[in-house]
Amino acid sequence: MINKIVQSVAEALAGVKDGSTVLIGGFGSVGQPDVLIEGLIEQGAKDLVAVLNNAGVGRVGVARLMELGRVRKIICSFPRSSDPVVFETLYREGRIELEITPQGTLAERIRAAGAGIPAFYTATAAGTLLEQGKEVREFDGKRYVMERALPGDVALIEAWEADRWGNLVYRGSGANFNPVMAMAATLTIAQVQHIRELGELHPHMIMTPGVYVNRVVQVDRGGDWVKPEQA
Amino acid sequence: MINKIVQSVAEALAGVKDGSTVLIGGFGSVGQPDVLIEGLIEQGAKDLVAVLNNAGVGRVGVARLMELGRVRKIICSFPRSSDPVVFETLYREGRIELEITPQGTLAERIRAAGAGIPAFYTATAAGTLLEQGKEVREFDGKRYVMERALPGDVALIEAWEADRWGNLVYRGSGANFNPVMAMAATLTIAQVQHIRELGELHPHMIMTPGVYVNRVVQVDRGGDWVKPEQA
Amino acid sequence: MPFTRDQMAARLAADVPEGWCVNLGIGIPTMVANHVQGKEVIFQSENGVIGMGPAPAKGHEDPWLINAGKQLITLSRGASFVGHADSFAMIRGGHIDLCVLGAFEVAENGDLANWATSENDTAPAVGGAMDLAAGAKRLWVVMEHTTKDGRPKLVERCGYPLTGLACVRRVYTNLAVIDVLPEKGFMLVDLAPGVTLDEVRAKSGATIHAN
Amino acid sequence: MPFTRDQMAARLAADVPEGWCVNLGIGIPTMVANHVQGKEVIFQSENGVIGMGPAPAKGHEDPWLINAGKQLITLSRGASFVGHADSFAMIRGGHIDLCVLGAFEVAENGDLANWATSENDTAPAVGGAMDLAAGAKRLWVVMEHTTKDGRPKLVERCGYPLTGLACVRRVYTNLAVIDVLPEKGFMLVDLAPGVTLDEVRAKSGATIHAN
Repeated sequence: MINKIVQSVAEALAGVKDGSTVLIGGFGSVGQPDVLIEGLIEQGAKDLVAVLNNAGVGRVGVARLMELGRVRKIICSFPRSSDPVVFETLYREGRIELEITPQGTLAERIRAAGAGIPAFYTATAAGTLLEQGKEVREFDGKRYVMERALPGDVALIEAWEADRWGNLVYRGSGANFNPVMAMAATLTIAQVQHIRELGELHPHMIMTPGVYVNRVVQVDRGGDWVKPEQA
Repeated sequence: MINKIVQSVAEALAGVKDGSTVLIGGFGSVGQPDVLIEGLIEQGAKDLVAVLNNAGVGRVGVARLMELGRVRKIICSFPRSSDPVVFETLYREGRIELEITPQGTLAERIRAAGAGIPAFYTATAAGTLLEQGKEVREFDGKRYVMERALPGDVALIEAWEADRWGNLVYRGSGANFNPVMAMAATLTIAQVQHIRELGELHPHMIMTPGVYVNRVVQVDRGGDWVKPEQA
Repeated sequence: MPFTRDQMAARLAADVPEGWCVNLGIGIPTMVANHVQGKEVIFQSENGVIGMGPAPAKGHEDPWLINAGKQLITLSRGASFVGHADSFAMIRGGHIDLCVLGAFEVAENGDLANWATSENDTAPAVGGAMDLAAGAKRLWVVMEHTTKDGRPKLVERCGYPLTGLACVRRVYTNLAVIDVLPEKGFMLVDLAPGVTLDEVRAKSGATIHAN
Repeated sequence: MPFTRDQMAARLAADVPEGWCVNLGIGIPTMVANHVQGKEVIFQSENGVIGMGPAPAKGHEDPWLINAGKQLITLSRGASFVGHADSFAMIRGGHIDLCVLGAFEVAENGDLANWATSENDTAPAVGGAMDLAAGAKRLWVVMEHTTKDGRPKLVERCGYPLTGLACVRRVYTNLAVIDVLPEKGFMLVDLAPGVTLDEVRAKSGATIHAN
């Protein structure tokens, strides 16, 4: 029997290696795998490359992981946040590398990694500072930048519901980066609010087929209206 | 008020020009916009480039369109079918051009057109006859083929349900090429079985947002179990 | 009287036709949504929401519904969700009829600078601005006509790092509405009540044409 | 006694571990699904079905449920649907544990020829074969050991146009199970009951190693 559900956060994060590239889902307060990030802090892996949209808020979650010196490099579109104190300090002191990628390019690079595409061209960033160091090429008279796939060793993602195959259903705007990140990592770990029986999830509602998911851990916050802690 | 629902097949196909590239959804008997294809036969546009998975069955639908001499070129992955008589005759007589594209490359080229990507690299077809005439490039020691986006002037697609915004819900294996083709054409026309009130379709069930759809025409076959005529 | 921020948003909203799919940036652009009542406009947000409604009433917030500005939202009837890759496929593939952004500078060739104020900016944050600038069918900017210390934001060439090249089609400021025309540059469309063309020209760093 | 077609499928099915995501080609490969009972295996079909079940009982067909071979199917519990682009992203991105295909020829370097029998084939039909050959984590071929007129299908170099390079990991024929090892070539795993290694070698066009 296929059963991707594990019984603890520690079990979910077992085996994450030093030096891993970690894709971290979520956008704003929604779809954040906050419990898995806390688990990663506990787990101890270091020298990480973190790939996510923002560079952490306050001193919790990803910001805490950075503050502990565990993140060598961050690849994101928007390092600012309502409280980017940890990132900005580390960055000013030269203790963390930063790679800025436009948000759509970030999502597409991750999808490319999941879809077997090593590189693609996009008009985004053509003619700007962010094309520097990248190959530029014209197609039909228009300027494009070549972008490379961005795969992860590990993806930490969040979903609303899962079954034992690892099929995932998202809620509201909670999909965001989670489905593409699930496709693009060797080890995809999902934190979910609800576990359903196999067959209970509607085949057309499953946005991430379990094929992409390796481990599922339930983090039940007790219903529909409880906001994730990191909000 | 936004209302993409038109009242007749003729209205749905109005304005399709000679020389158009027409993306045609469907895979096997499922998700075929058969009534729209009949409508295109009536409508009269010629010198067409047809993009679809197969090259027509028997003497109806796309096969009929070809038999009438209206298709200049076909881009597909699998020109054979259970009864490919029309295509094979035309092809042998040199009266139709054929471009063979691997099925996944076909889908990805259409998606690229819809996603603003002029070209991408894939391992599919690398080292085979189908890489001929294409740029080949190594990434990390592996051979890839560069494939170009494949946009359409018109897309003819099929869905199960629609609302007046043009949001589409597919049934079973009926999505297939329809969602990517909807993204990739200037004029996307959908044939649907059921029209629903705005708000009736579940936001997570809508696979094609109405943003991609220009016209919707209802072709009600009277319920769940009636097989499309082209099956 | 120059336009207030709210009046700038309203002036822009008046030009949005029914049926467009519109992406609004943070700041004054967000306020545009409040002024399209009576017209059915589809608001898209980069984080995968297609068909945003107004802000939620107190006590009716759904914490799983936010926009790209991280604000709580509601859904319109007809709304749908996609993931980030599909959302940006929509943006980058030219399926957004209009994107409205703020700006540091707009140049007469349509160049936009709105993401970094120096090449040496510490950790500049680009977000989805470059994707929207390159991908939307048309881009309108809404911004104050000058900086707080009075320097023009309509310029011959941008001094700040670019977000996108030749992408701005129209600019709405507190003083005027100005088209950006290929080969021609800035062309006055409309003045705010009581504002003169001379004042607009005096406060601009490039030629403002007028018919 | 050489294996029948059904026994070839069963022999292959015995090597599929529980939990794999498997794509089956048309012909003998499709028959593999009948022989994995008792193991939970996820069958994926190129047209976007993930989690196919057995063929439908008479009177319970759903015309909207077909596989890539255009046959009517059912769904397993846990099944889901995606469109063609996402389905092939799954295939090309290396997420299919096993693809099983038929073949015209398999070469000792793992090259596969299964889509066209001549460079001048009128309108050869490739379908998804090249995507599967390039993208699946592993590819096993199931085929008769020789052509109908007795020519070997296991060869030193393919004569027919290639589907994929160095992609076949294992071959199941009516006579034997044979691994395709990098640098080494064909390596016998198993013989069909009553078949000898000499017979396999006599009917092969390349060296068959054995331990």
